[in-house]
Amino acid sequence: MTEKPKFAMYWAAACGGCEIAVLNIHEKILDVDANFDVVFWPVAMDAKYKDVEAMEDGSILLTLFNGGIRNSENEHIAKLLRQKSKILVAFGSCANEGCIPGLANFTQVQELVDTAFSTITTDNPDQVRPITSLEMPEGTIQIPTLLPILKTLDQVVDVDYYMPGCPPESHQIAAVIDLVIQVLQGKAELPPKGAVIGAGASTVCDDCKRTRNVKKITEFGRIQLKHADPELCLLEQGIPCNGPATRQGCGALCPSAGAQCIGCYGPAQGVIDYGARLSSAFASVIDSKEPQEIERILDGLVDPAGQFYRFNLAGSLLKASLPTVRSTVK
Amino acid sequence: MQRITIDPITRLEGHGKIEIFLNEDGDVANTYFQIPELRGFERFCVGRPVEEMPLLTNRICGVCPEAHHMAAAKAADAVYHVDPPRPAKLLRELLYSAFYCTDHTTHFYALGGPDFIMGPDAPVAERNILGVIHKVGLEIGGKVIQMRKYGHTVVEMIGGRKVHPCTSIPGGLTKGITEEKRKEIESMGRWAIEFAQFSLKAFADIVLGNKQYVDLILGDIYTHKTYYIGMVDDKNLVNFYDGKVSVVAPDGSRLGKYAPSEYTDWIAEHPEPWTYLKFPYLKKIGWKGFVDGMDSGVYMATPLSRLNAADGMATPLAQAEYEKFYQTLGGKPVHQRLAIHWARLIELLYAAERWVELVTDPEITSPNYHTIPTEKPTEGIGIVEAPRGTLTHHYWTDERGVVTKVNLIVGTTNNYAPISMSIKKAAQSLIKKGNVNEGLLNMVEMAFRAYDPCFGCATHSLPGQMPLQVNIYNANGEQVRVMKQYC
Amino acid sequence: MTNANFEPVIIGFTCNWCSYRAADMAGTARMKYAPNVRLIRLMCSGRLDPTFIFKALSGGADGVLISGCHPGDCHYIDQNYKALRRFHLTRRVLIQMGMEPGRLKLLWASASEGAIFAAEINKFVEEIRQLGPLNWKIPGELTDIPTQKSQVEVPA
Amino acid sequence: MTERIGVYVCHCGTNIAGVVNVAEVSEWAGKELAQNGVVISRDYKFMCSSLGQELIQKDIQEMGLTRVVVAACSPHLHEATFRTACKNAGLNPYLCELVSIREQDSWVHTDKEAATYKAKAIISGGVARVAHHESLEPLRVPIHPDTLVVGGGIAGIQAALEIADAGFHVYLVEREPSIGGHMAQFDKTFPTLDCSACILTPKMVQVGNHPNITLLTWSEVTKVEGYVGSFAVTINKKARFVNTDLCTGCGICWEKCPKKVLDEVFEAGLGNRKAVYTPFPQAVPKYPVIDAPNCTFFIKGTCKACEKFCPPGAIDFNQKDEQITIPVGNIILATGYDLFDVKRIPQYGYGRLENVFTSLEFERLSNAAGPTSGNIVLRDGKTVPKTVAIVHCVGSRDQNYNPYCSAICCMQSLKFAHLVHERTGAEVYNFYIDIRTPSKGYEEFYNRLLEEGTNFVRGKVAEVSNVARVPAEEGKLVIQVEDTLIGRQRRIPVDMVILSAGLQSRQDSKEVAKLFGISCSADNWFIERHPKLDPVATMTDGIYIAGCVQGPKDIPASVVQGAAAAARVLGKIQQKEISLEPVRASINEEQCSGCRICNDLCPFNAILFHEDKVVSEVNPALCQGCGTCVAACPAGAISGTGFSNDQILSQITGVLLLRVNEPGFVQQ
Repeated sequence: MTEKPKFAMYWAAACGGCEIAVLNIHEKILDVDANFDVVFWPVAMDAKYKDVEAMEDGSILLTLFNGGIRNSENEHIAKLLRQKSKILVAFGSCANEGCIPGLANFTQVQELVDTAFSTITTDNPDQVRPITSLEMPEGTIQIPTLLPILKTLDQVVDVDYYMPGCPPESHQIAAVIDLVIQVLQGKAELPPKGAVIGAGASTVCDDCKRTRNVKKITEFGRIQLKHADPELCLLEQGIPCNGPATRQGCGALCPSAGAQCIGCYGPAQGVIDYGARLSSAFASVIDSKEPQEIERILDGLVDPAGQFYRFNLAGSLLKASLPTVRSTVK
Repeated sequence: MQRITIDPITRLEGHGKIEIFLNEDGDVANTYFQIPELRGFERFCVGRPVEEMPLLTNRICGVCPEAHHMAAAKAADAVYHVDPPRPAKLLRELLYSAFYCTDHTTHFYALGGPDFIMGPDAPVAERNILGVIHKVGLEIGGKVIQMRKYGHTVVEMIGGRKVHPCTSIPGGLTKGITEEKRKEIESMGRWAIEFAQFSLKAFADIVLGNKQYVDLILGDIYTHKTYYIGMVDDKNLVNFYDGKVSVVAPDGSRLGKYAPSEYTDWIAEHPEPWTYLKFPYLKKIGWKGFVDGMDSGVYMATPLSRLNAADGMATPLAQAEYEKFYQTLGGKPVHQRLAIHWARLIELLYAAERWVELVTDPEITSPNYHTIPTEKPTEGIGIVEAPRGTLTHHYWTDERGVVTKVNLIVGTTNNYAPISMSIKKAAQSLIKKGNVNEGLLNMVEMAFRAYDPCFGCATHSLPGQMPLQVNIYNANGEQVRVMKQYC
Repeated sequence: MTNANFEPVIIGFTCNWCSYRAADMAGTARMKYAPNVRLIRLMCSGRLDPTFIFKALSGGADGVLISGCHPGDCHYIDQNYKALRRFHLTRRVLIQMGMEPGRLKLLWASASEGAIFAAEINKFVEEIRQLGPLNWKIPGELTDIPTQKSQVEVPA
Repeated sequence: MTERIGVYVCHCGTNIAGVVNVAEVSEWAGKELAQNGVVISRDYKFMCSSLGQELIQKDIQEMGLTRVVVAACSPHLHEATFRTACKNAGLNPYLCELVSIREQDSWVHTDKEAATYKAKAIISGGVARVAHHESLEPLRVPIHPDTLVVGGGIAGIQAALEIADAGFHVYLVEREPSIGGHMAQFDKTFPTLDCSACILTPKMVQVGNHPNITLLTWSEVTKVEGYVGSFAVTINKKARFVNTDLCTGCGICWEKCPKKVLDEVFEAGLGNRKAVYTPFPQAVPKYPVIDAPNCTFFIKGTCKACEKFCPPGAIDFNQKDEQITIPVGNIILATGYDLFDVKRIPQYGYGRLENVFTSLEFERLSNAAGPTSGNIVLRDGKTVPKTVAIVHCVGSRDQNYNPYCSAICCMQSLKFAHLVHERTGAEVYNFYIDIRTPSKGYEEFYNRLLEEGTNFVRGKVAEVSNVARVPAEEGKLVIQVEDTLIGRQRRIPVDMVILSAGLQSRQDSKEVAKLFGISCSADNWFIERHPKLDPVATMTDGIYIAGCVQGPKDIPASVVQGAAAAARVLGKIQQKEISLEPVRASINEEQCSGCRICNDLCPFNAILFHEDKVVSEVNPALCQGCGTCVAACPAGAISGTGFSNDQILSQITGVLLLRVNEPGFVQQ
């Protein structure tokens, strides 16, 4: 038979959950092995980097790229894989929108380091900080510099498809792999470039079994401070559930498990700024016309920016807090 | 002075980078094991509501999110001074035991195991899970997959999701389990016990049956006489979810046990300017640099540490293996790092037994899985045993329960110093006269792969692999050879 | 640049029925005000999507004005209250994002309040001038952010 | 960029060109905005002139423009003009965008450079926006020929008759037992002093007999569904306990009824009526109602005198309220006003000092058909006052009560003064702030009063008391007032005080507004679509307002509005179907997950939720295009034609184009 198409998976600034999610397709992983020549997959196998370099541009058919762009390293490899891959997929929340690590964009990078090196258990009288290029007796050793802000994959290279989720649900991954295999066998068409794959067009509410009524928020509550009604829409109970704005695809796992949706599947089809949308929705159904009362109700949302940009600060219009953005300009 | 860069170390979760400096004779002068990134969870978790910590810190590591979820949940309980009802604790530990089975399986068969099963100097391309499957046969592949599937199924049943569970909140859980789910979980648990026994047998056949490997394990290359810590229950038996942390000296004597609230009296972290990761050590002993022995505060927290730090296992089959383990390796404590692989399998068996124990508890299906906190939130500490070491989360909040300060000492971090030492020692004994090949390099990697280090966790940094590159320079600093290996 | 010769650019969202007509009225009455505001007409302040605000701020504006009918006078009955609610929440978000709250202004202006509209714009422009440029915009390509090259080089 | 955009910059003589460098702007747009699709950019003296329009049309046809941007005056002035121009040239009118560089630029700025710069910026915004415009077709909705008129006062009566006479059916709903409204309570009408009843009754009778009018008195609207052209209105017909098919209105029932009830409504508490009654003799319809709460039978279970004596046996104690639902195409609201409650001004003593009267009480007092048969006497019912004080602006033009002028009090007070004078020859004092007599014949009437020797004191009355300081004040009511013309405090003893109470909106006007989906002003008067150019329409298509419900006004003005509203309705009916602005919201079913955030946001009830499909849907005919739901939908499933996200977001980018390209931008 002719040479199998090449498959690659790479993690940049990721937690590894995406890899686990892929491993969690279980037997399907053997289909991948059967249909693809896995040339490159750090977590699961060894491979020669020089081989990847040596490959012709575009010789990798499919690359699943997960993780955000935290340092020059990530950025460099993103560019390399873009060059080598026919189809580059932003895989998982980090690559799509920055995910939880993107919350770092609320603060300047130096603060991150300072905090870590001055915790209660850190014995650091000399205020030691990591130095990116250090002269040791044996020679100079270096560590990469962190970028001022965490970036999403498409802020660095051109992306063909987006696959959201933290991590993408395994059944969605399996479906996408099936699709690609079908395409290889000429049984299916690839979606248009730029499409979101492995997810639906609507929102988590679509899969949420809870009963929903007209919304009127008189109070925002905290999930641990009440026994929430398991049958009723959490938002109607004042629990800030991100389901209404979050793309369908997970099957409403968290709400069905009694927890509020925290928005890991990112914005729904055609939404430009997830946080703006969600805050607009929440605010619109606040049941008051009095500024003071509105403020009182909003006091119940103890961390609005975190609530609305938990997963996609890096991918939002504002990208990062003002001081952080300004720190990028020198 | 020659220099070798191993960048990154492969088949561990996250980053790692090794600088090896050779002297004029081409022998190893020094090594630096660097963690090139830092994510700053301690900073950006500030300002978030404490009930989100189990969801946010999940994302420190997607390989062991359950560990962070649990530590965070326990810390959040403490912040609210609320004690979850027994059923909630049972459910959390049940989830956690199932997770342990999955995680230890993954490591043994996909990450650490290949070194043994394929042999340390086997061709790079074969030293991976697929290689293992090809060698041991599809049957084992199927079993490994089955084990991981079962583990994640239970995690999803209780935790709501396979990866990054979401159900733990201050005071307990957002949901319980039904009787039919319980039955499913029980049958899976019983299968897990068989699988654990099967794995121990495989280890016995492939590794213990192979003199070369046994020598490798018992050999001095991979031996350090350090302190060991691990969580134990009130009978001083290994427990992953709750209890006190037992600290054992290189000579096997117990230095003491500390409760979560006391961790700052016991643990401190030493910074070095050439890495983003800090080096924890025993405060009472003090930081003496990268040395072992009674006077050095360097300690290890791994499956082996837990076994060393405890008086035994809480379940019968595991207890039997526990005894066999120390008989074979010549009594407690065991200092040989490669024994961690074996210890891990014993823990796998314990976790499986514990799984069945918990799922058959009459209270497990009780609807009483959440206590509403009534106290004013202040400060709290949560400790669990992550597969890769003792995991400590410490939060301070304002009166609304919004986080104002965070401290995290994560599984692998505990082992940063010993890993560095192992690397140096391995390098010193394996690299002579500037003679380096991939097999040797891999044996250097084996030194730390045994710890199953997860630098995703460790650095709370944004992990992600970097190319492994070995640069060899001659005494004049001219590059005479470049070896690059990806991941 | 110093604030003195800094000319802020402000995006103003107006409701078709009140504030936009107030602007028209200011015009017909030849009232003079600062040329720094660019008005964008919406049918109602209730149409105001915070996305527009963030788009403006991240797109180079130094401040954003939201204006609509007085409470109770909305031509769509009470949609301006929805704008009010969004304003309060959006302001909280922006403050958390480190922005000076003064850069977001809510102004109720009826069709007859051209003078008030003009005066408020002048006031706002001065306030923004004092605050200086916002610069909530990452210059050029994100990839242009200068970073130290890591030691792992890929031979070309 | 596939669009071919034409930019047309207007000089408006020197109005724009005087401040904005029009040539430079148009040249800039042609060059700099070429990459945004601009293929031609022109400037012209008067774009709105026929020549200017031809210029645009020529380009559309010859250059195949697909979008047009006109930079000129406010869209509120000439948007229609240029849209029509495009339409005539074969371009969909909604593909034209107006940029206001006059009202919002040249007229308000003096710095030519800055004004020119701003013009460029906002034109660039317009260009960016128009590229995302879509061709729109107005919505066609059929009009049901029937009309609902709510309120049987003079405004409602006028409106109903106009429409009925034009040959279309009208439902006239009145909550009282009879139509007629306040006007029926008056004796004379200013300034002509013709008898109110004499001019009103014939119209009432006309209504009562009109084949095209269904008169529903003692009824109230309880529910309004649907939209312009096809409303479904539910009306509650309160139980009358009189079978109107049998009743002849002979009046024997109320003669025989033993139960006297104080008439708070029509007689303003000055007279009595029976428990079964018609408010007044000329009531239309002629059928009485039984006032159940006061009827002995309903209280004690015995009596039935009325039933016993009723010749046709029309009394029916078992009658129940009846709900009917009628289809109508248009609705006219003429629900009138309430009188200001003078008790709210305690220092004027009403209720405490018995000879202090309200204007309405005086109307009844002076009415030949009233409780005193038109004799103006004190509360004792016999004493004729020798001096009478009439206080203007009671509760009006007063920050503590109603800031506005009630429009009718001056003339009403003058009328009172005249009647007192004529009937009693008493000395009359009018206390006023300003005399306002703006309509035809009003000023003349004022002069007539002056000649009659009425005393006019310019000053706001401080207090009405019965505490005498000098013998002359004994047993009198004393008016304490600062006469601002002579600048002195004065105390004037009188026998009778008439408080000319102001007008206010009905106390339930808010609920009524919500019921019909229209809006109220701060004073709860219903808001017209435009205060000058569209005074009887509302923001809700198909709903019109007439009379005092829109604000205080006198009878002629109310009649005018009644007729005007009728004319508007007739116009609609004649069109058979109407076209609605296609600026509407719509929900993409694929993307909607039925979270129901939007459901309660629409004041026009245009959003309905389908339980079965679990999606929400916008009814385009009900939607007014405010876009609130578009902005609120967290799923981005709702889009608004005419003001889409794409259009607004690209307009933002457009206006910021220059800012971003500024040298030195993003410098700290």
